[in-house]
Amino acid sequence: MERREFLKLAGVGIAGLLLGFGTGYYTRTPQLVEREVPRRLKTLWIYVGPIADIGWTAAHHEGRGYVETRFGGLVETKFIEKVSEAEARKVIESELTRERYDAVFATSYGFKDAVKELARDFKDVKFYHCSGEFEAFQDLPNVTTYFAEFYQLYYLNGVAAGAVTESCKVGYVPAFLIPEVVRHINAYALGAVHGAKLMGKCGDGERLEIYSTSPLKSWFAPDAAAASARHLVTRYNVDVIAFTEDTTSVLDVAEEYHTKGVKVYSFSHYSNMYEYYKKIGKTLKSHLTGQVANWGPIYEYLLARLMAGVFVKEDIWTRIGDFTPFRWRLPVERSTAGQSEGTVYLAPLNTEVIPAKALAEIKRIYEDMKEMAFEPFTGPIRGYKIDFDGRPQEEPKLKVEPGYRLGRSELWYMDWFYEKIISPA
Amino acid sequence: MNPMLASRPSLRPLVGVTIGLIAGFALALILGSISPAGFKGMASSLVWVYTSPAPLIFTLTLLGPIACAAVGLTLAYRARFITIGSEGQILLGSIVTLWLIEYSDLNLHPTIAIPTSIVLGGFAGAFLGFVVGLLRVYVNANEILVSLMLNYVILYILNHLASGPWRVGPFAITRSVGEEYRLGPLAIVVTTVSLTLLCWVLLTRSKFGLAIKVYGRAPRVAETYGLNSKTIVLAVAMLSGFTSGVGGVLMMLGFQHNLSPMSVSPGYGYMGVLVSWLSANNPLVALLASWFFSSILVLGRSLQASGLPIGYVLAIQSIIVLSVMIARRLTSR
Amino acid sequence: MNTFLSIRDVRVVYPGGVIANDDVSLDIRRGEVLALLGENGAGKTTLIRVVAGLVKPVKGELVLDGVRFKPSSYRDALRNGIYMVPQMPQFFDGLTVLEDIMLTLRLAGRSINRGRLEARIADLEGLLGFKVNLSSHCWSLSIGEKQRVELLKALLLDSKMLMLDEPTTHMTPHEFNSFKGLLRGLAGEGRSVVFVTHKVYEALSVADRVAVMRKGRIVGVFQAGEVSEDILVKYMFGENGYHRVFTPKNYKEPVHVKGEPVLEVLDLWVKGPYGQIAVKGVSMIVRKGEVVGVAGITGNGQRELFEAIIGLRKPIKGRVVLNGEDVTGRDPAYRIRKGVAVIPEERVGWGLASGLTVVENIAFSLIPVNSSIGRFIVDWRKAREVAEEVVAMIDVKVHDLSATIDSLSGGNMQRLMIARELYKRPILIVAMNPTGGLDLQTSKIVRGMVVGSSKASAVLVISEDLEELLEISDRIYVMSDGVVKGVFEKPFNADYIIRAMVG
Amino acid sequence: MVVVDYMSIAFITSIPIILAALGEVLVERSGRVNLGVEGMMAFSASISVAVSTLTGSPLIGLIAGGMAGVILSTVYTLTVIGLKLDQIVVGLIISLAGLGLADLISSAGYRVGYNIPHGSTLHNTLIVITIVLPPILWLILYRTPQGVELRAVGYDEHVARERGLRVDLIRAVTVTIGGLTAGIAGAYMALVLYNGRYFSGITGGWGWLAIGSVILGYWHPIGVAVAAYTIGILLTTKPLLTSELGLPPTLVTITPYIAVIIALTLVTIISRRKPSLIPPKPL
Repeated sequence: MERREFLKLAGVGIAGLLLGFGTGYYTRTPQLVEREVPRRLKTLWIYVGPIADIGWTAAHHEGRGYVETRFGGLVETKFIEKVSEAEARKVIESELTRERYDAVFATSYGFKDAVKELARDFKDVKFYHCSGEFEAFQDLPNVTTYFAEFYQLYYLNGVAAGAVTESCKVGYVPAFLIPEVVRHINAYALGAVHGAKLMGKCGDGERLEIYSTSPLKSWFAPDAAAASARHLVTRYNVDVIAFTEDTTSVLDVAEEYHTKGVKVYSFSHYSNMYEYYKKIGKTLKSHLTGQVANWGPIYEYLLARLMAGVFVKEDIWTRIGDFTPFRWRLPVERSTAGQSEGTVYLAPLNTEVIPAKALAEIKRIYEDMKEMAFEPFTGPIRGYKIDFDGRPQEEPKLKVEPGYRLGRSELWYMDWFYEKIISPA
Repeated sequence: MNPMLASRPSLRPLVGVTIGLIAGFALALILGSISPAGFKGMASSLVWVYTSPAPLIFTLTLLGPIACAAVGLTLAYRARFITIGSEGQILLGSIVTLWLIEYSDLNLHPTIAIPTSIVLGGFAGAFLGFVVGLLRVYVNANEILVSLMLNYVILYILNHLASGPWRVGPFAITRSVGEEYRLGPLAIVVTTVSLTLLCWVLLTRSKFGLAIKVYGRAPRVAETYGLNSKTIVLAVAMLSGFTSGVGGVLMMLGFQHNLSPMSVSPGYGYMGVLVSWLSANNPLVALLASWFFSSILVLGRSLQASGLPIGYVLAIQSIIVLSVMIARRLTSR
Repeated sequence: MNTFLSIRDVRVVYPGGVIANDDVSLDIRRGEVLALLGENGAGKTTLIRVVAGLVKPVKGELVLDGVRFKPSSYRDALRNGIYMVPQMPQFFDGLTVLEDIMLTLRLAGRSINRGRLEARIADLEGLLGFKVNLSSHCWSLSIGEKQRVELLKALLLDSKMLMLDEPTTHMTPHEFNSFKGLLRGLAGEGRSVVFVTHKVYEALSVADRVAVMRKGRIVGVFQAGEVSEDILVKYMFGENGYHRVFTPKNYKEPVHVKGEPVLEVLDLWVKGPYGQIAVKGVSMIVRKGEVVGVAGITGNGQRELFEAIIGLRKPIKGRVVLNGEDVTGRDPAYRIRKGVAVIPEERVGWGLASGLTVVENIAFSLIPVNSSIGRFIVDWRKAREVAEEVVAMIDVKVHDLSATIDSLSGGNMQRLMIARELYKRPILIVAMNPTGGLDLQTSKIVRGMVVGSSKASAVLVISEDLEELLEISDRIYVMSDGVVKGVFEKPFNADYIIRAMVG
Repeated sequence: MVVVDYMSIAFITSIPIILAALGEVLVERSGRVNLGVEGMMAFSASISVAVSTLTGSPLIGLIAGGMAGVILSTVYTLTVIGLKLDQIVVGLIISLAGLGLADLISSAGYRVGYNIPHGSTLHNTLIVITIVLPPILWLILYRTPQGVELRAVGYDEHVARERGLRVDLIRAVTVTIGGLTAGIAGAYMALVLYNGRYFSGITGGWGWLAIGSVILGYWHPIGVAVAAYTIGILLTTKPLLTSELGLPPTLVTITPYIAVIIALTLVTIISRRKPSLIPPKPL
């Protein structure tokens, strides 16, 4: 009885649906006839988050838009957002069987397995995996990896923070304490000490303390990030806060303190949040500088090669200076620090707050970094091992030998905190 | 109620048909006009989803968690035990499966590991259901809110495991279950159909099913004639938990393979709840409706490529259930 | 002369076809106390509910002060100065007494400020001679207190007509006396008071006029001074065979020599739903082969007794012994397995599950008792056969066994339910108001079924319908205020029984 | 001083939970439960951002947000109170549909709007409203005839109908007010807490916590406000609890949810022990 009723209703509803599409189909004005182009690449971006996150996914989405404008009609780009890592494989697979794509950009580490399996099934599709280990795809000729790395920029943020802090206390709000974030925190802390020392503050950096809160355990947790930022200010009197979280939450908190007359500073993360607020008529006072990624040049590079029929397995791990037209060190007065260039660059520097001496130093290091003449992780660095909640697991000891510069795998699997970091705060 | 409708029963089917047609028509127009793909894109996506092999396989894969949750819930809802804890139970089922296969050091052979994990995942879900049922039976705590809160608790525990003790590699992600443990769409369908049949037999053929129906319709009748209400509630709580837990196992072995904070479900458990209502708590219809809902999800994923946000899938599914319920109310009685 | 409200040809038919009021006409005058006298089910309550706007008559009209009056709700009646106090006054458990009073005032369209209200209540309390704790919660009031609050509300509203449904059930004789004075006082102020009762002497001692109802009709209206108790009783219960002996005697438990005891209830004390003690030390015996009746006015602990016997309610003291086995601590399932058949008061929702089919409704009841329909899996073919047998037992046409139970008429449902219980071949049948809400024809059939079953089982019938009990019982226990007031053996003396019921 | 700072931070943060919970108190006091709070909040957050973008005025955005809540609550009114559909089903449907529709609106490009700055007059007004609302609701519920009527409906629908109370009208009103407060709560989250931004998942389960705090506060406006505030404290002092007490962060995160479960179990025990605290019968 009920089943029959349901089937009847469902049938009728579907009939209505078809009728609707039929009517709509015929009453709609015909689409523009598409112009024939010589070689039109079909590309697909898979995002793990929503394109509206102003963080990771938004940055990739902008990179996709960059490619579209650069190549005109030559590249057709599509994207699917909010693809859970669990469904990724099936989502991509059914999309690939539906239309013939030339390239797929999988923009989350968790898509690794999906990419591996799909690369085997779709040999003529090129897969680009963002943030995956190059070695993991060694046996797959149609997969390569790319990533934009921030630790250098975090060091520069640290320098700004150390130079600006009045309380000799700076803070960090991490999303997870995974190696990527850990090395960012360490770089930030090392930079802060550098900045304080430069300005002769906080006992030449000796008294400077870096507070890292317990991890939010989500890339997207604006409420928890805000709570952590407020906690740092309230409990420890921290006045500069860096963060890893995919919203503007922490920066908003800093700005909120500014409106109340408490000078707290924060940074841009992934996108130029200063510019972003300026577009809606708001000039941030709390914005010091920050780390910005532009994935566009990487995508442009990869697709341009693909268009020419070139696919090379290469591990792209971009740092300052990569994908810039002029890679040489510039003199401080002509430094491009704070301007948009390449794939990773500093967000606009707050020249009103950062002392001129520190500004010059930031620019100098920035320029040095272009040629890898300056590396944040150069020994001696003392530190202590931490667990996933940031709890110390040992007494601080020498982690980087004097003069030694950490290499890729040491950076890739970093699991210790610089000794001046207080964790969990 | 319009007295005219009540007095002339012959009008009812007509009303139903009209409502159905108008709703479907409106839905199509709305979808077509908001979608950047336009009517053409929508129509072709619709055809594609139901005719091509890849989306069909995708649909059948997603069927696992949705249908398993839904068929178990039909039993619970028949007994007026309104749990919405399937979401958490699915997650727990998947967590337990991953533990058994990758983190338990048992190194079971797939032929043992897969059935074991189905049982274990089912029991994990049943355990959650048991907690909710126990609180309902003995302290009369409202099962809706308790189960909902537990969903969040399980979600945070999952995030903790994925980013903490179970993390491997440089990102917040766990180990993946090996190829040999994974289930194809056939195995998922077989498990789902057997669970559905089990629930159906239980509901329509067994004494217990009869007791459930009696208790759900008239609790006092059940108590007076010696059908123990506590047992009934606890049993449906555990049964619905069990099937949802199995849904979690199918999710883990069918397509998820590992845990990460970015692999949280788009609400399979909640879809199960919607499906169960849509089906008027009939397991067989629920299976059919689950397939319908998972196909909408696949359709939604495909339409995303043309710029429609995925959030609308849940909105459309909810609106479908609401309109069917309204139509049912207007056409019956 | 000075008619306040006149009821003209009011006819009320309840769903299921029972005629509760059969063309009733009655005038209620200003400044009088009118007693509405009749036994249970005579239609008294229905009549005053019609006046209060709670029941819509199918026919007839009300005339209030010469104007046609059609109350669409309780609120309407209130606003026209009519106040009804139900037998079980309905309060909102969570509100305080003052809040509940305010709510009623608001419904009547009066707005009064809190301070003035409290002062006014204090005045009235002096007048009425009792005090009410305004800040206590309604759930904590006893029924007596609730009635007082209702009275208070009526006075606060300055109602022109007050209708009281069985107000004296929970009063001591002393309380009754002061209450009587109060009612007379109200009438003296020019108000009309309608006093619903089944107690003849109360009617005579309070009222100016007595209207007697029987089976939905007004069978006589008398001036209180011009009529004797005898006549009123005769009118109340009809003429068939009752005679009047009004000499109270000590009742002794008669010695039984029949079959062995199946049910023994020993000094049972049970709490009611409001926390009051509803059953106070009841003892009774039901033997194999006999029909035992429990008579009493509704709300004197019968329902709690019933629930305690079938196991739905835990007694606070005492024992229930079934076939020699103490089952006091056992749940209904156990008792049913031991051979108890239950025929509850309400068919739908307590005896039968609406929305399920006839077959299902028969099959579920057999689950705990026997496995003839299958051990775990129901053999629906067998279940259908059983259902057919059950249906055959009652000689009822049930067209479609797979149709839902709701498609049956009330009488057929009742017969089906009883047949289902008898099919189990129980050792004890416990029935409550088995003919409630049924027409005469069906009642007769149902009684026949109950009596017929006593050949093999012991039968306990708890009923409001004394006539029915007189007809079918071998022995009658009379309950009043939770106590067994008397035990009667055949041949019955109806007057003693009535005396015990109302006394 | 530090304590005061934490308290005020927690208060600013918990305003949406308090507001949504206060609306839900009225709904539950009148004997219904609207499980759509989460969806109404998300929907109104999205609408408020879109409208503030279009009009350039956060105030109009806030009002539009409130109206968005009212619109969804009207669905509830029509289906649950009008058509007598199951309130649980409809509530959940509103929750799920609201979340989806919110994303749909933001996908049209309305992700950034104008914010209500902390400390602005509008913000201060909202703070004052949140502070005075619980006592006002308490006065309304316990001291006015309308409030008594509302509670009476919640205690016993049957008796209320018998006595001639306009049960459906009262419920329609409370559900609409509940929609309004949930709408303002959602708009507050977007316009104040997140600086005029909408992103999917913005409500993060706070709507459910609001429903939970109604029980935690035992259906008393002041109690509920305190409960919602306590949940706000738990949400904002999570870092403090982990650093000072060394608690695992996950444990602190799940505490509010566990608290609601415990509260649910205590309700029965309390009402059994102290019958003067009879809860309404919304479920």
